[in-house]
Amino acid sequence: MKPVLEVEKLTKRFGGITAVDDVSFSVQEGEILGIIGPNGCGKSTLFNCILGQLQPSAGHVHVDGRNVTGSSPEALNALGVSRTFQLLQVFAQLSVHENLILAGQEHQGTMLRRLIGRRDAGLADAAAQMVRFFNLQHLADERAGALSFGQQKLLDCAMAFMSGPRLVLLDEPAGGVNLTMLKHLHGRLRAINEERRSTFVVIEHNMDFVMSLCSRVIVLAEGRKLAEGTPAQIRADQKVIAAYLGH
Amino acid sequence: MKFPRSGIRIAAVAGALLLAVAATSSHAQGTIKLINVNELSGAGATVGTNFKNGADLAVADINAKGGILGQKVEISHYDTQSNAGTARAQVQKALDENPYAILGPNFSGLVKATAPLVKNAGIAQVMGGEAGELTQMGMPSLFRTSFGQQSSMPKIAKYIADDVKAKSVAVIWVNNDFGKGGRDAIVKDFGARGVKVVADISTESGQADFSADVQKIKQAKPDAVFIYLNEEESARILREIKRQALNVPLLGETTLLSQKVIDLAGDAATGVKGHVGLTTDANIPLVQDFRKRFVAKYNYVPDHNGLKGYIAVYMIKAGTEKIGKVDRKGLSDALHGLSINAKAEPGVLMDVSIDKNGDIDRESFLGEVVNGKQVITKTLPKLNP
Amino acid sequence: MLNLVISGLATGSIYALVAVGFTLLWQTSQTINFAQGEFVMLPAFVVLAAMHAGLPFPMAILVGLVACVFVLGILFQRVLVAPMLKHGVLPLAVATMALSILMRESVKEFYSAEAQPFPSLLPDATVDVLGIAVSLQSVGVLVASVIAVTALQVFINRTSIGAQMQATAQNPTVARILGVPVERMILITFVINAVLVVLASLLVTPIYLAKFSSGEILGMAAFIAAIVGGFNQVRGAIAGGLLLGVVDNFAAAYLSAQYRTAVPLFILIAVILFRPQGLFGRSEERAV
Amino acid sequence: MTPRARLIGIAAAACLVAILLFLPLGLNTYGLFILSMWAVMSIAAMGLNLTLGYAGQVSLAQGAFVGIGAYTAALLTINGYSLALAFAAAALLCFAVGWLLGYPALRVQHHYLAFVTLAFSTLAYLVFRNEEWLTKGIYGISGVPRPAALGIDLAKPLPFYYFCLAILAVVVVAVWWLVKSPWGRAFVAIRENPLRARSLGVNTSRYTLLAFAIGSGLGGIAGALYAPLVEFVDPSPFTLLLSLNLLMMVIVGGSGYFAGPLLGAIIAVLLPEWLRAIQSYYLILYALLVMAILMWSPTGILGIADAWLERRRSIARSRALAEKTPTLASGEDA
Repeated sequence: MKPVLEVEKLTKRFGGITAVDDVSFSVQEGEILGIIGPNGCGKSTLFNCILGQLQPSAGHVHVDGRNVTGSSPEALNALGVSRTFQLLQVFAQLSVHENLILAGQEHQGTMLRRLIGRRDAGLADAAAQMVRFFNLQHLADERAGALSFGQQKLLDCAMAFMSGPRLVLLDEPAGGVNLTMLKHLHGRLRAINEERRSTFVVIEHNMDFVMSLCSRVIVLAEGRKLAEGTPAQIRADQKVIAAYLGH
Repeated sequence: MKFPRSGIRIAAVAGALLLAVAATSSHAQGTIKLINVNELSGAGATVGTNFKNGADLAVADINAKGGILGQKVEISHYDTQSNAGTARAQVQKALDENPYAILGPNFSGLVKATAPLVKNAGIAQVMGGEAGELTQMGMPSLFRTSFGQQSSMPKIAKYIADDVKAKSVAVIWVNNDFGKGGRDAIVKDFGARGVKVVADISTESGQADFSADVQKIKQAKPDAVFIYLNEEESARILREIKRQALNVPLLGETTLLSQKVIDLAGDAATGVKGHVGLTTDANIPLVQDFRKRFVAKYNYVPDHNGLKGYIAVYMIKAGTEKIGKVDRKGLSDALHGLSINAKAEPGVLMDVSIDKNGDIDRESFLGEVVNGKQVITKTLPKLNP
Repeated sequence: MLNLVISGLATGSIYALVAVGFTLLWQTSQTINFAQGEFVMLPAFVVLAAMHAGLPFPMAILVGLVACVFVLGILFQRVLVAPMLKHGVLPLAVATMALSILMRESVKEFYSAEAQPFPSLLPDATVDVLGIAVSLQSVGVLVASVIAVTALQVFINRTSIGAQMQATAQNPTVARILGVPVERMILITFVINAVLVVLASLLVTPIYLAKFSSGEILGMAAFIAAIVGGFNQVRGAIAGGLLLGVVDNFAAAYLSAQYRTAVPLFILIAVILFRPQGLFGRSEERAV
Repeated sequence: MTPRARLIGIAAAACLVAILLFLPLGLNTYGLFILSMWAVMSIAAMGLNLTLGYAGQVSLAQGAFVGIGAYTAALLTINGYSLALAFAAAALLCFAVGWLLGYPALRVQHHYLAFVTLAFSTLAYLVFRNEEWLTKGIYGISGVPRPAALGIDLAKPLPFYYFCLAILAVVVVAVWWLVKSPWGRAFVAIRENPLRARSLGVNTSRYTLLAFAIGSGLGGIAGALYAPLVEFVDPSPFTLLLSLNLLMMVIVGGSGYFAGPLLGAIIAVLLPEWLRAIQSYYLILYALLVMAILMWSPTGILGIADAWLERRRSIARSRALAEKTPTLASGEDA
């Protein structure tokens, strides 16, 4: 079976600095892959290269066997690749409900249909469902900007799933979120993964979150892949421990 | 209670609309009501303000002597903002107030835009536009206060061809309706007289730097230069011509020889010659008296637009007195073919006759700038004495 | 030919003076001042009014300078700019448009709608430059502008206040952390702009005459010069101003006079498309 | 929106429509002209609001598009083509030019679009003035007819006012439909956060161009209405000044609010009439007023109303939240 995402010898240099150095990995359908590493290890740069926000200096990215190296974010999204953001990136002026519809509308019908067709692009029910799923229903008509930080994070995640993506890249979903909310998020991600067989790649600082959510974990250090394995293997890996402690 | 945003917004629009419209209602009239719709702001502000002040002075004079046929004259001024849409709106507004006659505008384009409205209202419009075509549009309501370019340009073309004896000429003009109209008229006349236009230079209204333009004139080596610009620009180009030591006869029409240009250009204006249609520099006692009183009241020397505004009101007075009653629909007919003698009606300053198209005819002058003053060298008779 | 270059440079140096002020305001406080042209128009009228009141010319200039630094520098920054700054570029830009109307109309109503002659600091004579007669005023304008701009550059690059201003321009947040009195630096920029426009006014008005509407064209020219040269660079604005003056002259002489004003605009569009940081600017360093 | 709130909204809209329909019956010709002009400027400002307020692209060329529309309509109707065709041609031409002009917006950061459109605005004026073979140059095109539409003679001011109102109504409904459609949502997304929009599959280039082109097309429609209203088209109204005025209308009324341009056009078109009572000082007062409004509320007049409502709401919301927040998603965290 072909992997959903395959990253091949990806390298990104900024001037003389190599932020991502020859990193390769692949993600199978239904898998949750965690990527961890100390600050400045190149996690975000790696993400941005995969997602077309930065042009990689070398290497390739394949989605479902198709070469998408350097494709634009919207082209990747059209292929079923969705993402969340480390910092809050919801549309503050739109309501929660509208944010969700926006997140899915470009996958519905043609440009023309989106103009003269239904105002909600046929997504009202899906959005309502998503709102319930993430337990945001009492806030559905609020402006997203009026939500708390944790609620906005939830919304951000919910938006990533509106288009029914094959692959979701989550950029520090747990960052700055309190414990109750974290548990909730964890449960929801697990549930989606099981129900829809969605594939996730998660960048995270929070070790507990990653170790309990992911089936496989990659450790980056100074732009290179340091280790790869199940959470248990990673926990026991001396190189990893050294990298974290020695930092 | 919870107000919806959209409700508040729409209510705001509705409220503002009501408020604004309520304020546009007109008020009643009693005396002879004149409305001057003119360029009081925007590109034509200087022109329109002169006209306005001239008209105000005339109204004050007339009222001081008992008004027209015993009725007091009342004048209001509406601003066209030098913009056709606004001009039309203001003329419309003026007409809604049932004035006795409309004065202005001065920009030919705005006259063209507004004349059909006044024509439909059936009253007279005494304006300051000089474009030749204005009196060819079949507007029986339209009257000039000065020569149209179709009358003035042949005079200056004849002068350049016969007296200056120029075989080739450079024409430099300001690219607005005033300048373009004059340029088109004189180029046609030059063609008819066999004078070759070797440089045809358009400039911008408000242009500050004329070095390139003068350079171009120099390269064309004309026998004479005809300058048709507004006052400040006239002054600037005269200075630039002096600086670049261009030694050819400089000729102009009215504006170029005005005192304002002479004051602004200094000795760069010396030797400039041309045709002067209407000028406060004319050595005519009535004109000089007008000028003195204008300066006393407004603290600056008016240009010919000040004269136009003044004379416009007196033309209306003369027309009305000819009918013998205040008859707004009859005024246009009365003005057509009317000759006004300055002895009988000093307010027109010079004898003037109005033809069936609304064009006017009167004496005009050839002048020259000598020692910082305009000197009249020759008085040209009326076209149709 | 040379004549065109020299007179173009003289005109361009005025554009440069005004454009520099424009650029300074943008750099330190993200103010797009649509009233910049009127800022040049006003000082001449203040000087004229002072002379009208009986002051001798040098005294009138002093009065004009003080009054304009206060009104166009301090008052403008304190009353209009400072409260609106935090709301973004656009409302403030529109407010300066309104300000330009206010200034134009006020001068027209309270002073005169007529053009006024303005006394010159220099005699109305010509000097010989490479065999070409060039007016002393043009040379004076050029020299005065160069001196002013050089002095400004020295001030910005060599003094500690200049360094603090640069820090403010590059990153106000960091500058504040580093202890730079950002508010005062912004105010100083506005005062410098006021001094520059007063200077421009004194230089340009004897040649171009004082008129309420004269700011429109000058302001637009300076605006275009600032963009062409690089919106975020003082030396870019200078080069842009000079370039514009020369190009305008050449366009009028060798291309269509009817379309002379179009030439700078084509340059503007080309610069934006192919070198958006401006001919002499550095690329924008603000984070998204 | 609660049913009751919706009712108030509908009632307010009905009042507005009633005022617009019946007010003119008591008005003189001039009042009708001014109201018609208000409708024209409202359409142009709504177009700009779409570009600027919704999609966040600063355009200083809206006045030029009104000019292009006016010239298109004048030239067509004077040569005997129907008004309907003139409207279609004006809108399409402006749409196409706007689309092309929008390309620089994709290449450069957003305030540069303002500069490109500023240059375009002045260039358009020069073309209007200089290309005499087409536009009759500085003299302008006079005698632009007011043709009949749907068999109704529009020559008199009152029918023409209702015609303007009808066009405005069509535009209002169309724009309302647009901003509430997925397209409108995408416009707002581009304004708020283009990066995030792209990651959601929003083709920002295409939507940006569309927003700009549609806004320009509305400018064209306004122009097509201007020409028969004034019955005269010359270059002088279509200088950069008109673009700046339209920008002022949108910002002062409230950029990004649906009704903002309608209100802004009232301020710009009708208010000066009211201020004429104070004679030549009216422009001074107008300028002071605009500055005062913007200093009080940089989001325009509707921003004032909105801030007031927002305060009321946030009080109500915090009260409501305290009552019904369930255990999980409250998350009022760090």
